[in-house]
Amino acid sequence: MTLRLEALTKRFGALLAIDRLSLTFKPGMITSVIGPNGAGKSTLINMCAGSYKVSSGRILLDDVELQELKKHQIAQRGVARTYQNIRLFDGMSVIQNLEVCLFPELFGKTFAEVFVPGLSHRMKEERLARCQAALDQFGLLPYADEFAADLSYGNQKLLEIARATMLRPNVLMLDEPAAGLNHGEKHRLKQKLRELLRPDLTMIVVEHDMSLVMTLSDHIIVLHQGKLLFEGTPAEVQNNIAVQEAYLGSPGELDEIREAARARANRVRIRADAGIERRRPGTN
Amino acid sequence: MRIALTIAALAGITAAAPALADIKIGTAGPLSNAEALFGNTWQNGMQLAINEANAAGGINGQKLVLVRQDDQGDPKQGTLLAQKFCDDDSIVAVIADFNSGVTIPSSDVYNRCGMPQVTNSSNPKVTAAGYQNLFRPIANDFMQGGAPAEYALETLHAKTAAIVHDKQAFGEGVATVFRSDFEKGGGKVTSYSGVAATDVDFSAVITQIKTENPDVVYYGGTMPGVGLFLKQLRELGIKSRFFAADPAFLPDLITTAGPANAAGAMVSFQAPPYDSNPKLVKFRQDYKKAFNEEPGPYSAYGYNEAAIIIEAMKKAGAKVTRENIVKGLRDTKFDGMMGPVEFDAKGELKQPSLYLYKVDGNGFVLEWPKSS
Amino acid sequence: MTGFLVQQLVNALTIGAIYALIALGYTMVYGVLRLINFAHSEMFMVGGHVGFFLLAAAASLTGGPASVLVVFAIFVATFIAVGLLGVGIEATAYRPLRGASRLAPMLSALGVAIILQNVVMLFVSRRPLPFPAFMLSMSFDVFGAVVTLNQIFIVLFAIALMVGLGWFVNATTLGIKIRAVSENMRTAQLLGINVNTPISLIFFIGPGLGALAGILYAGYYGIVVFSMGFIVGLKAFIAAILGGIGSIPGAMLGGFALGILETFGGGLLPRLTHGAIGSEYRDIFAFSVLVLVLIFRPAGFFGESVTEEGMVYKRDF
Amino acid sequence: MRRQAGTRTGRLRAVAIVALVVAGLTYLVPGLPTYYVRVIDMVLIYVLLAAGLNMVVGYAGLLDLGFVAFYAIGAYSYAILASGQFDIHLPFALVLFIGGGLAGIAGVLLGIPVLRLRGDYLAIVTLGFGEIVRLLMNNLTWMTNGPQGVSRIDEPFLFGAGLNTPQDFFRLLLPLVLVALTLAWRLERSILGLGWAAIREDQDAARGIGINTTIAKLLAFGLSATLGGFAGVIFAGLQRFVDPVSFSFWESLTIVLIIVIGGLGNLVGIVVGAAVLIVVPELLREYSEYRMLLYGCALVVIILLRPRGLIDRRYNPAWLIRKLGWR
Repeated sequence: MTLRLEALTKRFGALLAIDRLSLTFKPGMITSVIGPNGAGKSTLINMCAGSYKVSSGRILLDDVELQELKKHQIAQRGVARTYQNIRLFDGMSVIQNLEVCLFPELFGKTFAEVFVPGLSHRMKEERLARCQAALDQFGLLPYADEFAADLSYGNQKLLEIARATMLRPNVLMLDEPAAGLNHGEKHRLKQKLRELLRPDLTMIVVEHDMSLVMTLSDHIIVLHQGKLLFEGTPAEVQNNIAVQEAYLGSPGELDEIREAARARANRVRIRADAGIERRRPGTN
Repeated sequence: MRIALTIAALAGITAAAPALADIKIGTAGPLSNAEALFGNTWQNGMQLAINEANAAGGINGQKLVLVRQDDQGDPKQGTLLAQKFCDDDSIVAVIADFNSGVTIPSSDVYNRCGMPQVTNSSNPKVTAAGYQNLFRPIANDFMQGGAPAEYALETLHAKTAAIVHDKQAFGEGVATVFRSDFEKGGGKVTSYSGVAATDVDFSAVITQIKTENPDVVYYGGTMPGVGLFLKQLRELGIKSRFFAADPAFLPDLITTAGPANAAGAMVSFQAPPYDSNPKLVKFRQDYKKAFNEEPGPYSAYGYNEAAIIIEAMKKAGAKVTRENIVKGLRDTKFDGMMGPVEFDAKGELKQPSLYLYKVDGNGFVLEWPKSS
Repeated sequence: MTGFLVQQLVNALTIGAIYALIALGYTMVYGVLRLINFAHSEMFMVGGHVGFFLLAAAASLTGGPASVLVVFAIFVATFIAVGLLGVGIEATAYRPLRGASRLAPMLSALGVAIILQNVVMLFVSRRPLPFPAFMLSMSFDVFGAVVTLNQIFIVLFAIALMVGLGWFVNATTLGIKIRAVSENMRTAQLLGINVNTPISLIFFIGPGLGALAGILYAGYYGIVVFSMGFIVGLKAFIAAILGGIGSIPGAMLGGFALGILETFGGGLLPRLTHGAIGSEYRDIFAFSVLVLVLIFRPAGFFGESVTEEGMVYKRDF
Repeated sequence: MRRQAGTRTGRLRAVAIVALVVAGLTYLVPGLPTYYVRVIDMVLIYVLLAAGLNMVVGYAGLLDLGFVAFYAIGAYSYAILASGQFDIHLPFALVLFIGGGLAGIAGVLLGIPVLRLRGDYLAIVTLGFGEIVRLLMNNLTWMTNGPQGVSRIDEPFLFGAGLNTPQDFFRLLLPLVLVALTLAWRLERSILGLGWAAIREDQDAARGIGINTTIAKLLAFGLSATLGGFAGVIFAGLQRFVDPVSFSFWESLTIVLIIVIGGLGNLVGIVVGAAVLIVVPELLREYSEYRMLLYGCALVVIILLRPRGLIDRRYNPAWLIRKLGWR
C-alpha cells in the first residue's frame, strides 16, 4: 500500500522536529530516509507508527488517516516497525516473541481456546508451526526456546525484523537496522530485506550506513531539519551537493560521508550494547 | 455429640489410670498485634489462678496446664485454633476468645466438639447463638455502656453528650448502647463520631466537639487511645465530664493523659476496687510477684474466668471431661473474685456487676456501686 | 469558626510535619533503589523507644527535666543509633537482593518490619510507655485556637531539618553523589562512583530522620508503643507518593498536604455534610484524594511527570 | 517447544496418576484430624487468591497491593445475600457467581482509571482502593454491620448437601482449585496470556504489534478479581462470620508474599508458596507470642536465599504435564 504524508508537522515544545513534510512512499520498493542527526528521521517513523502524536497534518495509508488511529490499530492496519535501540520482549522466549504477534488475529478466539478441551493445544501447535516457519526464514530456529535477551546483538536485530514481518505488514519501517552490525551481518541483512520485499509492501529504512543505503535502496529521501532536502535514486543523491553540505557543512567527498556514517554506526553499536546490558531480564 | 462421648470415655480411663496426665486448659488471645498487652496480661491472670490451683494440689491429683495461643485478633486464626484445641483430647476447656469478632466464629467450632468455652468477649451477639457450652462470666456491652449513661443522666443531670468510638466491635458496641440509653433517658447526643483504632491524633474530632460544648464526653475504645483522647481533650480546654469503658481501668490511663488531665475521668469496671476486697488486694500482690508488673486491664477477668473453670472441674468429680465441665459450669454458683458467679440459660452472668470509678490523683476511687 | 479553622490548621501542620520527616526516608530510598522500604516505619518506632530510654537515663542522672543541651544531644545520639541500624539492615537484608526482582527487597523489608516490631514488643515493652515531655508546656491563643510551644517547635524543627537535607543533597559532594546515584545508578557506576557509599548514606540519613520524627511524635502525644509504626509509616509513604516520590520538597509538601487532608477530613467533613459523612470517613477521604491525584498527576505534585512520548514501558519489577 | 502429542499410553498414565492423586486426597485428607483439614482448606483458599493475583502481577506485570478488596467483596456478598442481615437467603452456588461477578466488575472498574499507571504508582492506587473498600465495609453499618461484622451466616448448601465441616469444604475446594489452576494455565499459554506477557515486558512495543493493551489489562484485572471473589464467598461460607478485620492491608501483602515466595508467574510455585505461608505460621504456634518474630525471620531468610522464589521457573505446569507423560 502507499503511505502518504500531507503537511505533516511535529513539535516538541519549541523544537520543530518535522516541518510541514509531504511525502509519498510507494509499495514494491525500498525507500531509505537519510539525513544528519536531528533531521527528524526517527520522529517520522514514530509518528507513522503512532508512537508520537501528530501535531498537524495527515498520514494516509491508501485512504485511511493513520493519525486518527491508536497505535495498536495502526499496527493492525499492517504498519510494522523496528526500533532504533532494540525493543524485544526480553523475558519471553524467541518463538514467543513471534507467537504474540498473532494476538490481533486470534484474540477473539481466546475464550474458546481456554474453555474448549483440546483446542488450547491444537491452536498452540498451529501458532508454533507458523512462528517456526518465520524463525527458520531468519535462521533463528535454533534459538527458538532461548530468551530473546540472551541472543547475540545481530540476532536480536534479526528477531525484531522477524517480529515485524509476523504482522503481515503492508508498510515495514526499519529504524537503523544495520546499526552495530558487522560486515557479514550487514550483507545478510541486505539480502534478507530484498527477499522480504513484495510488490504490495512499502519498505522504509532509516539508516546511516551510506554504503548500505546506496546499495540497498531503490529510492532515497534526504531530510534536513525536519524538511525534505532532496529525493531521488541513490545515484542522484550521491551527486547532489546540497546533501553533502547537509552532512558536512562543506562540499566533500562521498568517502567522508561514509566515514562520518561509520563513526556514528560505531557509536550506535556501543550505545546499543550498553542497551542490551541494561535490558538483561533482571527479573524472576 | 459422639465425639464428646468418646472423649468422655477416654478421659474416664485416664482418670482411672494410676499415671496421672495433666489437665489442659486452652486459651487464645491477641499476643503479637497491637492488642498484645491485653491478651498477654489477660492470660497471665489465668496463669495465676492455675498456679494457685496446682499449689493446692490440682484437680484430684492431676496438674493443671494452661496452653497459651496467639490468635492475633484474627477470626481466621481463631477458628483454626478452635479446631486445634477441639482435636486435642487432652484439652478439656478453653478460655477464648478475647475479641468478639473472633469468639463469634470460633464458638461455632467449639460448639461442635462440645468444648466448654468461657469467653471474655462482651459483644451481645456472642451469646446470640445460644450455644449450651458457651459461658460469659462478664457483663456484656449493654451493661458496660448503659451504666455510665444512667449515671450521667441521674447523678450528673447531664443534658448533652458527645460520643466518640474507635470503630472496633467493642468500642462501637458500648458507644451505641450509651447513645441509645442516653437518648432514651431524655439526653441529647450532640455528635457521634468514629475514629480509627490506630489513631493517636484526635484533635480534628475534639476541635469539633469543642464547638458543641457537651456536658459529658463518652469514649468507646481501648488503651492507649482513651488516654491520648483524654489528654488532647483537656489540652484543647474541654472541661466536660469524661467517661470510658473498662479497658481504661489502668494506671496507664493516668500516666498517658497526665494526672492533671485525667483527674475526674470516669471509668467503668466490673470488679469492686482492688483495696475493697481482700481477694483483689491479694490478687494484685500475687500478680506483681509473679510477673513483676501491674495487672493489665483484663488480668482480673482472666483470673476469674480460670477460677470459674477450676471450680467447675472440682464439681466434675473423678471424670474431668468436657461434658462434665460444661455441666459444672451450667450450675456454677460461687463467690468469685469479682462477685457472685451464676449463669443463666444463655450462659450470661445472672448478676453482672458494674462499678464506676473516678480518677483521683494517681488512682481510681469508687464513685458509683451498682448491681442489678 | 475562625478559631475552629485555625485550630485545625495548626493540628494539620504539626502532624503533617511529622509525616513529612518520615516521608523523606521513604522518598530518598525510593529515589535510589525504587524500593518501598516497609521497614522504615519501624525505624520511626525504634527511634521513639531509643529516645525514651535516653531521656529516662538523662532524667535519672540529672534528676530534673532534661536541659536543651541534653535534649539536643539525645536527638543526635538517636539519629546516629537508628541511622546505623538502618545501614546494617540495608547491608544484610537489601544489598544481597540488588538486581533481583524489585519485589524481593520490598518483601524482605516487610519481614524486617515484622522482626523489629516483635523484638520491641517482646524484649522492650508491650505496654505503651509514657514519654516524658521535653518541651515546656506553654501554649498561646491564636485567633481562639490553642497553639502549644511543642507544636511550633515540631513544625520549625522539621522544616529546618528538611532545608538542611536539601542543602546537603544539593551543595555537598556526598549529596551530589547521592543525586547522581538516584538519577541513574548504572551511569554513576560507569563514572566510577562507588554506589554503596551513597546508598549506605541514604540508609543512614533516612532512618535517622525517621527516628527524630519518632521522638517528636512521642513527645507530642506523650507515648511510645511498639505498634505505633505501621499506620504512621503507611501514611508517611502515601505523603511521599502524593508529593512525588524521589523529591525532597515533594515529601515535605506531601506531608503537610496529608496532614491537612486528614484533619479537615476528620473535622470539617462532618460539619459541611451536617454529620451525613462522619469523621470515620476521614481515611476514605484521604485515600480517595491520593487515588485522584495519582490518576490525574501520575507522578505526584513534584515528581517529573513523564509524557506518553518519553515513556519507555519496560517491565519494572 | 516442539512437543508432539503424547502417546495414548502416556496419556492414560497421566490421567491415571491425576485421578489416583485426586481420589487419594479426597479419601485421605478428610480422615486427618479436622484441624489439619481446616489448615488445608485455608491453603486452598489462598491458592485461589494467589492464582487470581498472579494474573495481574505475574502475567501482566501490574503490581496490585489491594487485592484483598475483591476477596472482601466476595465474602460480603455471601454474608449479605445469605444471612439474617436483610433476611435474604440465596443459595450458595448462586452467590458464588454473584460474588465472583461483583468482584470482577469491581476489578474492571478499578482497572479503568489506573490504565495509565505503572509500577509503584499503580501499586499505591490499588493499595488505596483496598483500604477504601475495607473502610467502607467498616463504615456502611446499615449494610455490613460495620465493625460488628455479619454473623449467623447461612450454612452453605450444594447439591442438596450441607457444607458445614471443614471436610465438606475440602471436597468442594479441591476440585474447584484444580479447575481454577487448569484454566489459569490454559489462559497463561493462550494468546491472551502471551499478550499479557508482552505488556509486562514492554507495553509500548506490545501496542506496536497490535495488542489492544486497554482490553488486555482490563481482562487481567477483571479475571483476577473474579477469582478473588470466589475465594471470598467460600471463605464466608466456611467461617459463617465476616468482619472487616479479616480484610486488612496485611492480607493483600500475604497474597503478594505467596506469589513472590512461590515464584512469580509460576502456578506450581504459587501452590508451594501458599502452602509455605499458611503452614509455617501454624507450625510456629507452639512458640505462642514468639511466633510472629520467627515468622518474620523465616520470611527474610527465604527471600535472601531464593530471591526468585522457591520454585525455579522451569518447574512450571508444562514441566509437570511432560513429567506426567500427557505430552
